[in-house]
Amino acid sequence: MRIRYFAWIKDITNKEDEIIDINHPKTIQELKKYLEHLYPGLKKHFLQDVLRFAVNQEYVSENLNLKPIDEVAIFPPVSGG
Amino acid sequence: MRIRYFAWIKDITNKEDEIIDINHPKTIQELKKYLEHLYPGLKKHFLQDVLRFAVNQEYVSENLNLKPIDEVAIFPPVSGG
Amino acid sequence: MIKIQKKNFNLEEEIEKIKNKHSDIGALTSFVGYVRDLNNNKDVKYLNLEVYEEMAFKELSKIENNTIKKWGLIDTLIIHRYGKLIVNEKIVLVCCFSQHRKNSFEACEFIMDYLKKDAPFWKNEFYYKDNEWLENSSYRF
Amino acid sequence: MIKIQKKNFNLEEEIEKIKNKHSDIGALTSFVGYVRDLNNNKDVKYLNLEVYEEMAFKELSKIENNTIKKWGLIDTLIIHRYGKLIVNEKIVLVCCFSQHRKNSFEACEFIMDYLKKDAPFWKNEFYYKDNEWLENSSYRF
Repeated sequence: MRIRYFAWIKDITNKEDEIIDINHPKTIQELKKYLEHLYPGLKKHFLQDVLRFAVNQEYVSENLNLKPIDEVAIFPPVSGG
Repeated sequence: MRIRYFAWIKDITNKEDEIIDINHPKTIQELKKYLEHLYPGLKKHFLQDVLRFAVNQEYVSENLNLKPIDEVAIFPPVSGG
Repeated sequence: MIKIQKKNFNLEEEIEKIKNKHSDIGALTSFVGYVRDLNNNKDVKYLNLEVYEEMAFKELSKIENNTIKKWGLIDTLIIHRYGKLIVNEKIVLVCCFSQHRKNSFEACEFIMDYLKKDAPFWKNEFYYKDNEWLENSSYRF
Repeated sequence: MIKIQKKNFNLEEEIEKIKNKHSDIGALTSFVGYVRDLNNNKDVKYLNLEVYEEMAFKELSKIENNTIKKWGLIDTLIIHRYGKLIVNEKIVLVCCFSQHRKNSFEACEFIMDYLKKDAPFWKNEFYYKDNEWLENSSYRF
């Protein structure tokens, strides 16, 4: 599973993307737990519920089942236009 | 007093403008009476109340007093834009 | 700024001329009106657009000033053409420059509504066999 | 049509490319967003605009299709730039082509609202001393 980070999320993860391929998380909720552990700086933002998640370039709810081939993106509120 | 005609009003008056300088009408109401006489084809349009009047390039009500130096314009509903 | 002219205009050039005066502009809403190929279910060849020029300037200035004041715009541009205009040609451009988008949208629609209602222009639309003077519907007022 | 690009664009050229395909267009409402010199009460030097490009295409296509359907538009054009954008540069262009003006105004504002809310672009605004990631306010939703 490929995870992509955008905007200031990258400043916390220190990377733009990464591959998680063993025991991949089955839901966004599980993914958040996993990433909180890897990047403690993300925790407060998850708690504030400000971040948005996309799976295969579509916004998703947290209950969606994740598959190993999915591309998951995590990013802050957008500011285009 | 200069009277100007626009759009299909010109097809009725057969002119774009004219000067009325003796015993000039004192109000739009009097001007309409005067022009009805000169151009019988205008009468039904005056009766239908579809035409618009401007004095010195401003829309006016019929009660305004007209002065000899005024420019009066008569035209149908506009269709710009 | 108001321009009443026969000749065509270039959107990029006209807009940049105004935009270059102000660095605080964040939003521009603009409207362009074109000559359509079909109107009243008839094939249009061209328009002959008549204007009462002195009055059009006065009316558009009034509309422009009211709009700038009402929506706190930074600048506006209105270009209206007259004369013979063939299908696909631009007729009118209205631009509302502001800091934020909501104002510019509302202001641009407001100018177009009043321009359509009050600005002394008349379209004589020529079809293949005949012609017709148009009237703007005023259902929005 | 959707374009996501680094380079600047010419309004006249981009609009004419679409307009030339359709002779039934009577109305075009367009919106242009610019980099302002002042934001959050700070002097802006430039933006660094980041995009999640594959998703931006999908999101903008969805918004475009919904809008065309909802307002019966003839065509649309969305151009969004990314990368380093200096004060006064264009950021975004949204064009809604239709037969009549009311539809094109509403549709253009609708696209901008959804673009601002959902399209995955992020502005990193650089001032003279520091920088800040912006967030679009969502008060309209």
